[in-house]
Amino acid sequence: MPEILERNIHSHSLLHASAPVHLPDRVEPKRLHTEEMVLNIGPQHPSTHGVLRLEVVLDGEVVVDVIPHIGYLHRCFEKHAENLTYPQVLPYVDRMDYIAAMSGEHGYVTAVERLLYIEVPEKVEYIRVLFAELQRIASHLIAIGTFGMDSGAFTPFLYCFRDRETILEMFEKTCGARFLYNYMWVGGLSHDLHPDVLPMCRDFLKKSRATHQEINDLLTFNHIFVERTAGIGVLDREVAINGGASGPMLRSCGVKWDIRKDDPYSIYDRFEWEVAIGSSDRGEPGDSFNRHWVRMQEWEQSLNIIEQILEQFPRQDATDVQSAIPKRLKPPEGEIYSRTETPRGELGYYIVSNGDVKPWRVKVRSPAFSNLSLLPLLSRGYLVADLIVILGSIDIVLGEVDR
Amino acid sequence: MEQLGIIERLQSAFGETLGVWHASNSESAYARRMGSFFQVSDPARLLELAFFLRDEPALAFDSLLLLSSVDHGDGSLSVVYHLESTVYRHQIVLKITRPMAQARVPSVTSVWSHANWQEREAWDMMGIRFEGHPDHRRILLEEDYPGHPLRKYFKEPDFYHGMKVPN
Amino acid sequence: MGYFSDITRGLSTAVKGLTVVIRHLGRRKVTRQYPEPKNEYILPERARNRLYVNMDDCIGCDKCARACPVDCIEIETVKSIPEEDLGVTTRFAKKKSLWVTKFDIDMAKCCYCSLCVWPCPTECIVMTEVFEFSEPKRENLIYHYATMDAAEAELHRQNRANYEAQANVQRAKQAADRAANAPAGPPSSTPPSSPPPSAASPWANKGPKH
Amino acid sequence: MGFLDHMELPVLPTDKTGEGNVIVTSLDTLFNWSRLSSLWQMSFGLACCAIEMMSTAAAHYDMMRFGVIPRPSPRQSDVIIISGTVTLKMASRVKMLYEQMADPKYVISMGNCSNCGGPYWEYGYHVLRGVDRVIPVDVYIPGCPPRPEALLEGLMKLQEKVRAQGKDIEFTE
Repeated sequence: MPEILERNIHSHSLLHASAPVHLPDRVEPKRLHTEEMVLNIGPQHPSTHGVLRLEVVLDGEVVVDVIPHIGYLHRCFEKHAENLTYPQVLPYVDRMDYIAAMSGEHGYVTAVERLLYIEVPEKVEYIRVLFAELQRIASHLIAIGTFGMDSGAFTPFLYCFRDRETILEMFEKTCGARFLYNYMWVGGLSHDLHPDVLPMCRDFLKKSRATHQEINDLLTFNHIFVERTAGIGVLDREVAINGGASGPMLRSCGVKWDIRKDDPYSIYDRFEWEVAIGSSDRGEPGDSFNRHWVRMQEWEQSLNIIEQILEQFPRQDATDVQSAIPKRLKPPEGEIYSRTETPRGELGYYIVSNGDVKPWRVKVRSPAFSNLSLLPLLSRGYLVADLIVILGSIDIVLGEVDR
Repeated sequence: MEQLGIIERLQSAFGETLGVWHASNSESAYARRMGSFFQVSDPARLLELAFFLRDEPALAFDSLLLLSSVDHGDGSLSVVYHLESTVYRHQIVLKITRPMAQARVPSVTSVWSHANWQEREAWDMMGIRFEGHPDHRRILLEEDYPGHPLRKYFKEPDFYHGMKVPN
Repeated sequence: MGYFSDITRGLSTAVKGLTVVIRHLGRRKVTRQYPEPKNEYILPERARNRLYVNMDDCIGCDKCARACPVDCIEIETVKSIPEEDLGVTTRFAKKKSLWVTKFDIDMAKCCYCSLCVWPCPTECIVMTEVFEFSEPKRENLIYHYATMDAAEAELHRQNRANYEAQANVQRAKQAADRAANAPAGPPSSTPPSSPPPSAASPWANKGPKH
Repeated sequence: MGFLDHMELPVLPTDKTGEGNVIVTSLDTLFNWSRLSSLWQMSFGLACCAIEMMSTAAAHYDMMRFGVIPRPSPRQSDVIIISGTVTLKMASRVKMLYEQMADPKYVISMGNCSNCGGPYWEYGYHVLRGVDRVIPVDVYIPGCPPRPEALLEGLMKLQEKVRAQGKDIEFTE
């Protein structure tokens, strides 16, 4: 490593643990002394996925350090949660992780149900898991599409959004809203499944498998794309666990860790599927390509789960989906940390109740926040263009980072 | 390892005065596992305890799930640590309570680097100082924002940088 | 990887991707020509867009305003006097007893969560299919649903005030009569005063014990 | 012929009553027409509504049919769509971006958060209650988030407003 680079990294080191520096082979060792430069990216920048500001310290073209500045979308979720009753918090939960609103709702209602110890009807659980998995696909579609756009491919973006519309149509048929649903309520659902949804779902399964193959042909195995992403932004397994990475970010390092399998909630233990992890077929575990590849595999696994749901779905069950909703939501005094797996990783709710109708404290462990905090570690020593790819591969949602 | 076993282990290593175990009396097993917590009495020993929890081979708490802060409304603040071992798949919750005037706890960033941003957020939102934090700044709000908004008696400013804030 | 094999692989995968794009040429178009054939895409029957209040049915119970997480519904009511007949709600033949003098919904605050729709006892607040209502002025987004104007509202308020004043006078007279009729007896039980302020709940202002 | 049918050619004023200059009025009409047909949008997303804006730009709704092309720089754009919650930290940046745009410039406030703080108006200590406290807004689109069709409708309303500008016609509705 060039001397000056080492010094800079040391002086700018944000994290206490000594940061591993990966220098790709193609960066020539520098012999010429250049001034280091501070470059500001964002908060308005097409590739920051929202309102994120990055303060990048550059040495020529090489990233010496990245200081992310967040909070441009801090919408005070935790303050709102303290001032509203348990059911009223739900619309705000939607707006937190707005790309995967159903998954966020699933996490919140699971947490409150665990606090209250409510048993939900089986049919409700099936619909919830079905919608959570559809939402996972929809969210991954956005992640894949925008990641393609960050690395220079525009067409996958259009194809991904086209497929996402089909999913949104199913949601809209069922609950009336396109994007932010307020569908899963504590103890039940707001509406029963629309009769059209199950046939649409079966249709979608077929089409989505075809699209999966198309995106693979178009993007994943494209040599240019692989060259652009493989070996870029490598994350160590130990660093990932220590730094709080979760979801595809952690699994891409080769860690088989999925809350749906390891700390099962809802009815995920009834389905058979594989936890997707990163491999060294292309690139190495923990790099940008593997993060994308894990998302592609999870898409397929979600389709598998949906297929099993369609087989097992209790069609004859005429249970009212609102039957288990408590008239007055008043949990006993106590606290709980409940976690679920959203498309971005482990979404945890730490709810402290004082026996009132309003929660005393709701603290969210947002996966995107934890994943983004690893960005400086990931991008030191790479080029600026790689920084954009690394940021795209993390798949952040600023609403969830800032809450 | 069972949670009570972990506590026994801690108390045999650090003495009985380390803290008190508060068990949740909920019906569900999940709430008992994730709702019970260990109240650490002396914040000065937290760092030592954290290193022990991480490095002891039988415990191996290698992952900090969440670092949160609670304002109890009676002039005291708590910091809550949710820990998990990805090796043994067991969890434990630690809690430290401090009066608001002395809201200082040692930083655990050197143990789990995940704590870096979480502690900055706790400082930003709740006004808890973390001694020994490498980058002790606000994270979500601007540096000149008045007060720590998640405290229960926070009042939002009328004007901020010339913009009228309340409705 | 060698220089030439790199090129070959790049070209072959690019061609593979291009065939996908070319295959799309023959497919059905998905673009909805929004303003022209408006019925091309029909909104689902459960569509949740602009709120509508059927004031004929509204009984002014304030349940929707309390359910709203955003507090975008403002309702003011005046109690009717016994001589007034407000009619019944069409749906459940429920007798109305409150004049709704103000029913404002600020559509610019609403979060379209439909939490207000569920508790309504007469199903008079509904979410409609209308979504095209952008405005050049923000004030226009506050919808006033109350059917009466300010003068009428004031009239009802006056009526109620008069009625209550009369009732008070009557009650005072009755009490005086009773006092006059039974002067020797033990002091009649005092009218039930408001219950003593209950001891503040331990959690009224405090978090859970740690 | 599809293309010519959809082109909205400027209609020259036919009544020569002597009021107003015929040439200047027609020039105004021409300018307005060209402005409204190529409203280049600043691709600038803030929150949830930005995803709906992306959906509008994608295949199903195809915003480019209206001449709206996303530009990444404020210098090249005519309309800024404030799509999402404007926080106190972001407000100064939004104002700066607006000031960097070249005249004539238009502002569409998309979604309730930028209309008046939306769901966050009550307890949101870090939310600006309405982007109109910082920059002037031409069209308010309600919705949380608005459907893509609602955004297109707001765009068309803005086009109507542009068409009416510089004339005696009062822009109503």
